[in-house]
Amino acid sequence: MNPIHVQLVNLFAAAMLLLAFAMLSQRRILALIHLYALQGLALTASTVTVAWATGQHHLYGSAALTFALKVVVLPWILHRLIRRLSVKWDVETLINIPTMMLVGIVLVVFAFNLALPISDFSRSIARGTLGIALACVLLSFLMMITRSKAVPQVIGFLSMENGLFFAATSATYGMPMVVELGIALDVLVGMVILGVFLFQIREQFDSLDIHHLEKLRED
Amino acid sequence: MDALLLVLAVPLAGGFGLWVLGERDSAPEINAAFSFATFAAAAWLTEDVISTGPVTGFDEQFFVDPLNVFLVALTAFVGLTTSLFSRPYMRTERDKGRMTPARLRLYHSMYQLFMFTMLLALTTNNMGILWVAMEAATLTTVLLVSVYRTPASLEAAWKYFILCGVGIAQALFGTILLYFAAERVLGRQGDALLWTHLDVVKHQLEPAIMSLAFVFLLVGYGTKVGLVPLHNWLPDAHAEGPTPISAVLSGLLLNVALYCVIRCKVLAEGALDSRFAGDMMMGFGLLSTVAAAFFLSRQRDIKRMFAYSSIEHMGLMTFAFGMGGPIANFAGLLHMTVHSLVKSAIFFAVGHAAQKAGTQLMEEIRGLLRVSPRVGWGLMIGTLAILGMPPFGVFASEFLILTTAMREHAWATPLLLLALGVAFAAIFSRVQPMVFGETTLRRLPYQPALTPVFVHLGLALMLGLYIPPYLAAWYQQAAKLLG
Amino acid sequence: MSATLAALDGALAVAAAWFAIGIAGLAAPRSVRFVAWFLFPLSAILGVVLAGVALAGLPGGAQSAILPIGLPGLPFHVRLDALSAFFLVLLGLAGSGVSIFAAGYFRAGEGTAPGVLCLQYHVFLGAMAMVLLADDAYAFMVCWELMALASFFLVTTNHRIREIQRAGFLYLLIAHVGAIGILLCFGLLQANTGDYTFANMRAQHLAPLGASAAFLLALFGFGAKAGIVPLHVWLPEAHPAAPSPVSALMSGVMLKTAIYGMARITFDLLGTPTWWWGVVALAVGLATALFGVVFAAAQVDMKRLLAYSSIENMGLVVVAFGLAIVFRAYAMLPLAALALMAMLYHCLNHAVFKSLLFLATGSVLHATHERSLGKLGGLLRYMPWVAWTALIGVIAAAALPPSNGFVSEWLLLQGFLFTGGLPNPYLRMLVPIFAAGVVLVSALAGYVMVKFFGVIFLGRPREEKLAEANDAGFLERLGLAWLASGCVLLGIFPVAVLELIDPVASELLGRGLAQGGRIGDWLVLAPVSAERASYSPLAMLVVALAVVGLAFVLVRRFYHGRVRRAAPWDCGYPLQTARMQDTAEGFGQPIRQIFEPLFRMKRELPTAFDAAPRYKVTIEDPMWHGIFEPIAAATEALSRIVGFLQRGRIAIYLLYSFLTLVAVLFLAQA
Amino acid sequence: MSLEGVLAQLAAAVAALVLGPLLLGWVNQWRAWLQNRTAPPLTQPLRTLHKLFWKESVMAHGASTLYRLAPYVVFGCMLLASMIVPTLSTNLPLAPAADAIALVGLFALARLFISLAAMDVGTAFGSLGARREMLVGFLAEPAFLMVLFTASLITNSTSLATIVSSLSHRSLAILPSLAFAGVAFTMVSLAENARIPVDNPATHLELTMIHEALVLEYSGRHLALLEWAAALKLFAYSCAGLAIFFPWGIAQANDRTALLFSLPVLVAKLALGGIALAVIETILAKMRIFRVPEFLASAFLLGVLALLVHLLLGA
Repeated sequence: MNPIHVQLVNLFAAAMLLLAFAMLSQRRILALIHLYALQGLALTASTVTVAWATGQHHLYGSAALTFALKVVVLPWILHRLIRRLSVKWDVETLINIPTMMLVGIVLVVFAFNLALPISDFSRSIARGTLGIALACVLLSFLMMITRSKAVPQVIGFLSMENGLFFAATSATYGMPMVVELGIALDVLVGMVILGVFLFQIREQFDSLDIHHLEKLRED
Repeated sequence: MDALLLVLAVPLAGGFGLWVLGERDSAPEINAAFSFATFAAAAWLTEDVISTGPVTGFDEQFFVDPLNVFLVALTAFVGLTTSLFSRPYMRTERDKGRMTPARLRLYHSMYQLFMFTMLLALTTNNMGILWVAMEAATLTTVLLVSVYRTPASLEAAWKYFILCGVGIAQALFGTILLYFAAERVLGRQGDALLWTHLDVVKHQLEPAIMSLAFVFLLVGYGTKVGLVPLHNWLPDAHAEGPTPISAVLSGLLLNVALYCVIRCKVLAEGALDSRFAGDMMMGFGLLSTVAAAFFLSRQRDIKRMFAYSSIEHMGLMTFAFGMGGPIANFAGLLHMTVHSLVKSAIFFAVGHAAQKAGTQLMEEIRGLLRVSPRVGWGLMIGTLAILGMPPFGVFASEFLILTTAMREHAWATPLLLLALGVAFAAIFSRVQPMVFGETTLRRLPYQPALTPVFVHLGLALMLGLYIPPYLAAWYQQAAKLLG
Repeated sequence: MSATLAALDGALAVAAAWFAIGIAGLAAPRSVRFVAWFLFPLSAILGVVLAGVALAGLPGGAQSAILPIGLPGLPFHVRLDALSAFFLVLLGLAGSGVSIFAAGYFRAGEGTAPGVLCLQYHVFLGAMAMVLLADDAYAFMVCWELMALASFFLVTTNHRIREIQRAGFLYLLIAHVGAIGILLCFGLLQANTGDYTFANMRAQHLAPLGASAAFLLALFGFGAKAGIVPLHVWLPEAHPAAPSPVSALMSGVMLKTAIYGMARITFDLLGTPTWWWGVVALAVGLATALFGVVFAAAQVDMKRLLAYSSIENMGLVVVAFGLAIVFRAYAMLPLAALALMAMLYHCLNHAVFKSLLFLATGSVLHATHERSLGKLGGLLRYMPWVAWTALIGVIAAAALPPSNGFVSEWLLLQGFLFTGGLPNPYLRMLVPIFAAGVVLVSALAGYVMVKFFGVIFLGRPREEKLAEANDAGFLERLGLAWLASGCVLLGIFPVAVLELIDPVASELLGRGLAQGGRIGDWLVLAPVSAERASYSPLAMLVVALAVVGLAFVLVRRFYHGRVRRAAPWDCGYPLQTARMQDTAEGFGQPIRQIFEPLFRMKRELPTAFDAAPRYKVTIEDPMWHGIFEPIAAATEALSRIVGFLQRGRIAIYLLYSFLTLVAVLFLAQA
Repeated sequence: MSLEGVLAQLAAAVAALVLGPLLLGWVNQWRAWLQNRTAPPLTQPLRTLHKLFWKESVMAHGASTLYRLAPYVVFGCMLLASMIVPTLSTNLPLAPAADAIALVGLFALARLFISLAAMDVGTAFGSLGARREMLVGFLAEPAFLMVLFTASLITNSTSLATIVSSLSHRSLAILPSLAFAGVAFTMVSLAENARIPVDNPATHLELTMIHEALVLEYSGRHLALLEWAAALKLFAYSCAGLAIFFPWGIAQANDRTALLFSLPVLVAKLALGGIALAVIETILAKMRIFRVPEFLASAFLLGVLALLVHLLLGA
């Protein structure tokens, strides 16, 4: 196969990781959404590359799906949400950014260590990127932990989904179509439900600060 | 085959049907009718499997073997009884104004869809679909948890959604890795995720990948099982949702999640020649059992308390399946059955009690025996049963688990016994004054539906004293299947 | 053999019939007449039948069967051998008496509906029978816990009273903890064979360490049921809480099932015991006995007093048990048999007289609605039946000749007197101390019983309302008389009884008490040899009666029988009220003084300037504060620590699952 | 049982009935002499009994059947006890019927009845006396039993006849264990028979009396029976003591000549014992009731010590 493709895939992978870090450190909520959209774009791009390189046609389908869902629909929904909920404030994080970066780096190292031994088994051209996918997942996990508002948490959740998809395409050439459809459906429904939720929360607490959601506890 | 189709189609149709019909006075009955149809279909399916052995269908996307057929039957059965219970319960809620017609409509349709997702998860052969179904099960219930729109219920639902969502995401990563491992053996065609195929080739799967995959699957599905320290969503969701939902969450969803875990464990055990998977499950199980026992003794909300008790019992089952071997697996399956029977029965009784008291705070519920003896006895007997008092089935399974543990992991036995003792003291010291003593409660407009309670307890009692041979044979096959 | 087969079937049939009666009670939950005049007498008859059947089965060898219920791998095994037969006899005799009394006792409107009560009561009986018959761990545990459960519901019959709820909870909790101990014990006994039938456990030979652990676990588990210090705390709470027939059944029979369990495991399943087990049992037993009797002397509630006296008696039984172990360990079989006989005989006696006394308190309770000794008195005039039968029970409980209580004490002391032959010098030193302790205990028991009987039945009524007290009804009298006659007969014909129960010893020890089939001749009890010791209650009784009668006749003959009634003299003190009699507290005073360290006392002494001086003393059980409260506190603290896992912050929760993931991944790597 | 056995038994009974009161009189005489008083005649107790029998018995209104029964029971027990203890001969038909333990049991039975009877009338002093009597009893009984155990460990038997015969056969040597036991026995018998220093038989001072408080309400024949029983008790105790510590002179089985001599020997031994008792009662002062437990506890411990000494030294 063509080394160009490998390089391209690795490039997109790097872009995804970079975006993940950017999201981790991003304070502004609108910017977060844009970053998320970009990550989706990178994901689509890498998927397309893989499809193109390997002629796995069903990957085009999943790429289209990804594009539709993660670059168009979800960001749009999020936009509408925050406009309707009029939340444009800065997102303060629970621990300060540099520390988070450091932790993030440690995570990346850890993820690479985990992925290294098994990625050799992959026949995929994108085998090197499994570690990056795992890193993305862990980073978005970290982001969910450290954000104290509802919307950023949701975004973190979604970018975790991105990481998973990236893993699916990089490690294996995508999951079976029926599974991918199911997953996409779930994500979509989940997004809708989340929207409903955010409204409910909003009307209850007239704020989306999840500090309000700490009543149920053992005392 | 047709039975399988029915089992899946009926609740799906029910879900949409009830949504389309909208809220009407007969909706609870329709709901019950659909549940009954599902149960009938499940019975038919069971009958098929007993007579003709395992069934697969829709080019192997679905299959039913002794392991999941009894879970299907159990799920359909508890679903039916719960729908029966929820008739008077929900009517009372409506009269209290806690349920608007819109919410009732949501409740009924989602109830059916929830049943569908669980049955789908149980019957599917495709690990990917399994994941999809589990995620869908979360999505269908999350709105039911928050259906009262109280701050507490919203918070509970939010946590439920986020924590389980994240958990499930990890499970997806695990599934991807599983597929990654599988396609090297089975090739790229779609059946690389079919459990039956994987089961055949499990010994060739790459250990390094499988161990990683199993970790993600365990942590992922384990979140839904409610293993400590992944359990935090569980007490909130159980306590704040409507009681029928607590009953099915505790009695069924946790089972299904555990079912996913053990399916994965079978593959992992096959691929790894170490006891890694089993030990992991034992560790989580033990931790959950002990921690939950100590959580129990601080509870004031009754549904919350029994939610923790569910964590404890799930831990016990996980421990049992972790040990593996015919007896332990048998015990685990038996425990699954009796736990979901008894626990849902308890939630039924608790629901009525809480409605009478108008609160879920235990110190405000007193003297149930005075105001309605049957609820009181139901709660008392159910509690004693769940605490492992003979002659109920819970004791039988706990006896088997403990004795096996004594044999193979003697060190764990004292911990388990400690946990059981603490749990006993904690739960019983709270339930007894609720049942006994003078009362402050009042009567309810609708006659509580207690038949389900006593049917469940009766079955649990029977399982403690006498396990019908075909059921025993069934458990044994399933146990063998789990290795 | 056929006799035994019949016996086993019969016993099972009776147990089944009891369960059936219980169910039948639900048919008419509210009708007292149906339950009282039909079901309870029926179960009394069944009790007699059971006793007869088991007695027939005693001499024959063991006979076992398998029931079609239970776990797939482990169906219920049942087995009737001499040991279980003996305890079945005990159950039948005491049970029938209690049941017939209960028929007259239970009234409507007292707590649980009669039908439900009937169910619980008969499940209790049936479960006890099954415990004695069970021959595998699962069946045993099921019946054991079922027994505890049924009795718990009976204890909480009158559950509107807070104390009774607390008592019930305490009872069930400790029973459960004990059950856990027993389960662990079985786990050790099956020695990793995974086969939980007793037959297999018999076949196993455990390593000394394992065997000792198993023994200690059994002592703990069954001790919790038998009320061994410090696990006795539930007993003085639960017995007073329960309706009197239930207290009678619990104290009279249920405690014995614990002894049965100890004997079964130690002599039957474990094989040859080690000598220091015996020492442990002796020490624990003596401590229990002393503790029980001292606290009994200090009680002011008649049922609590009896409860503590039960603790004392169980202590004595355990002492005998320990002695038997010591002798068995040194293969001194005749003496082991002697001690074992003492143990069994005392179980039988205690079953009879303690049930009798509890029933008597029941009648008093019904007649006066009063449990506090300070408000009773002089009932001998108003309820002669109860009083005189109770007197028999009191004499037995005080272990005085010619009652049955004396026989077992006599046997026990005989056992102690022949320890000179023990090879172990320390034991030779130790055992006489125990003997002294036992003697002290039984003497104190006399003190307690005088207090019990004197304060309740003698003197002048301390309250006016007592004058309206009526004697027990017909059925109650029947029950009382049945048990009282039991006390007398067991006391007068020890030889016959011992020869009947001798097979137990020959089964457990391989050698009975009887040499050449006889234990002394028909009249004189001489367990070892006529020169060493002999006792003939019948002869004593006859002579004593002759002397008394003769004295009576002669006095009348030579002098006169004139009697003049007058006000009591009392050293000529002019003003005498019933309140000037010695109170229960007063009776307890010397004991409190002598054994002060044992008590946890709160005294309120009036000052010299008190307008209305009142002296108040409350005594509490030190074990409670010393052992149980710390445990509770520890649990509380632990749960508080665990509670920190659930602090409500979703971020923290996510962190948990994140860390878990990372940790498990690390493990997976390693 | 042989004819002479029966005869010996009857003789023992008669001897007890007569000698008991006489012993009491004898002790009183000596006490009087030792205290420089003119003594009552030896037969004074018998006369008192006779007088009491003639008097009608006055009974409190509340008194029940138990109250009337008790004196006979107590009397019966005491007579039986003094028939069991080998006084003249060891060849007693009743010997196998009751051994040392049964003897103690008999005393306890009598104590139970007398205490209950005292409580029956429901007077302050009656119940007070009952409590004190039981207090003394539950401490004295074990001590007495310990003494008997020492003897029976030495002789490997608890049957009194065997004890006596085997003790009388051994050569005259002071056994340390028996010495301890002797002291313990003395203390116990002082307490049990309501003698100084535990109780003063001559007092009616309300707050100190024990025995007198028990029989306070009795009069006439019932009182007579009780007093006689008390005398029998003293006799039985003395004989038991003598039989254990000075067993010589008691006739063995089918030894007719010895049977003839045994009575004078017994009388002599009793006379000496009575004097000793009188001396003790004269030189000791009565102790406060609260001190009694300590006194008896030490007696109990001495008994246990005797037991241990025997096991330790084998003697």
